[in-house]
Amino acid sequence: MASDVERAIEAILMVADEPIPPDLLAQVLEVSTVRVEELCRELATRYAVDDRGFQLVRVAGGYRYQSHPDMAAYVERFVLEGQTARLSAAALETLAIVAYKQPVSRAQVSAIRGVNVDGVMRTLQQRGYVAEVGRDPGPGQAVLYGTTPLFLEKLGLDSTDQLPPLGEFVPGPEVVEALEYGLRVDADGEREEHRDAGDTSGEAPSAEG
Amino acid sequence: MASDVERAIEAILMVADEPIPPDLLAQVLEVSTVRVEELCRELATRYAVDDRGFQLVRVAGGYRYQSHPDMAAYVERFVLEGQTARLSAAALETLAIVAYKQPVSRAQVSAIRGVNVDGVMRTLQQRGYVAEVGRDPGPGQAVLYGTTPLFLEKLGLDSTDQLPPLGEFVPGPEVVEALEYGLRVDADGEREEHRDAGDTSGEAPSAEG
Amino acid sequence: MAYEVATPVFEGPFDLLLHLILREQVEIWDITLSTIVDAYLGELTRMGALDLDVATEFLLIAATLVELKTRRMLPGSDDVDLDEELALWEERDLLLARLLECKTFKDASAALQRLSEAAERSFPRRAGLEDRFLDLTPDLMAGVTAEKLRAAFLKAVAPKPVPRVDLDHVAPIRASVRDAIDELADELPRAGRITFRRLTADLVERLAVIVRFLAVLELFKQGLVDLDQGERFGDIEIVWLGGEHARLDADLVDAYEG
Repeated sequence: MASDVERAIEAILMVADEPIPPDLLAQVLEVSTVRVEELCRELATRYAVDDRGFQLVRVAGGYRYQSHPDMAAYVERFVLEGQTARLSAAALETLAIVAYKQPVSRAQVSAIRGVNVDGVMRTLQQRGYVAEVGRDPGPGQAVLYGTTPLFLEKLGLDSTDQLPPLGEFVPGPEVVEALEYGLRVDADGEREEHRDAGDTSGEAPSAEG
Repeated sequence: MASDVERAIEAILMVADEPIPPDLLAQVLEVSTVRVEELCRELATRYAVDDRGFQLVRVAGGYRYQSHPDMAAYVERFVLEGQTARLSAAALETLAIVAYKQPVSRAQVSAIRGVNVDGVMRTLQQRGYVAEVGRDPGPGQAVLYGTTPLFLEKLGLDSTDQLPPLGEFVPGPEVVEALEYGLRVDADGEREEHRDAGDTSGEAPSAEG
Repeated sequence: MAYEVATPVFEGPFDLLLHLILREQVEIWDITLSTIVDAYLGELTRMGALDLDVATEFLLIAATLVELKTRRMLPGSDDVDLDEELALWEERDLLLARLLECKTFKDASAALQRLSEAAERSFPRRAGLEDRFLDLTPDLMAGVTAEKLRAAFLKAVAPKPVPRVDLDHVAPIRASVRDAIDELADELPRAGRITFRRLTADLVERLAVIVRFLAVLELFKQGLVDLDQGERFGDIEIVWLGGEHARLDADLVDAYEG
């Protein structure tokens, strides 16, 4: 019978998308770091004994699940055959915002899309289409992102100046202002949704981009 | 002893970032879809029997790993980002109409709710629960909407077939009766209405008048 | 932005009507016309920033209700137009059907909410590919053109909520049948006999006229006024029957709370 702490470790590591340091686990689970490490070792052994297709490993100062190296051939085939998917609509929109608004912070992109974009931004960074290009000089010192030479290469462009002009479809500053006003005073549900975008000051995108 | 196919399924699902359809797994692993489904069920049972802190579930037409619901309290602290805001009652009702009536036009949804739903529909689209799925072939060529795989994921359903049948929610006879009574036009009510005015009967014209 | 604040404010006219008929522990046959109309007016007033579409819907439903209600309150007459009568029944059936449909989806949405709450207790694994496999992934930007990128951007920045129309300069409607009755009870004993047209001559808002009409009907029901209409659509003469000092507040309050 698995203990609750053990099960909690499994649950947390299953949804984490980066290695979780044992002391963080210890803090959340209110047990000692030593105990966490002990339990993680036990779990890793258990998965090995049970001959699972995944492993619990310690990397980069933390624990994470990963596919078993024995299964690499299948995973590779899955990646090659399966992921025929192009950029998702969400990823494309996010990429477009970074392209037209760069340099831009993650919070600003979130504010425009109205949803959290952390996962998508990470993917775009991983693919090398987007990279950190600096920091906001303002108080928050937010990381600013821009597109990469690889991105331009994929589009067959020499520079971002060659991106197609946006024309008159971009809402003017008054619309953006009204929009932000709307976000601020809207009904409960809406406010919730945009709350995490609200803490970034100066998120009003300038009309000229 | 776990079979290679079983282990490969575990490995692949561990690196996936969305539910993976069984036929894709079947294609990559060169076994039948039926076999994949069988193995996935077995794995899910195994994790449950072993009392793991995670689950293998079928949702939105595919398989995925997720944390065990029992562990929600621990996991929540690790997934601050990406957590979806609650939907307002208005949004939920609109979503329910789209889910059961799809494909459905915005005007049809409005007609049912008795209020303009443009704003709510936009919110639902932005959050990815609802998408355009076609156009009405009729004269107006109205855009038709339906629910998305993300909607199914949000509800933990495999497909819209799993929605509880709408018939379950049709108001019972007592509600119909109450409504009918509340909206009655006939003379029955008149008698009731005028009863308390009886002390001034001299002046009040009689109901038959 | 559509008017969509959740409870205790109502989300739409159907919502409110369902509430009035089903949820209030009020014997429905005792709901007075003024209760219903006041509830609708109250909602309209509460919609601080008035959404015209919603307000219109509220008024439409309120109008249908008023029609049903007045039909019930006024003495039946022999020369009732059969077509009109049928039309009214049709309207009622339509309203009933819409209410039932609305209620069905309301309950369905509650079921979806429960499903979603259960599902929310589990969090999906979204870790994605390990670094060692990243190089394998095919070119995700294949097929993405500059034009598509532009289209995606425009879609992303398209105004989401509709900019709010500033209606602060529009005076909120502050009419309630109850207030109108109080006014009339003050005014009518002095006038004794007056036509409806004269009684409402100084009212600019159509809604205020309607409210006053409803108040007159309510007084008629109470037996405090007599009504006389020479011809269809002709002016209505109102005769005060309540005596000079008929302070009817108590009676009326009772009627409202009924």
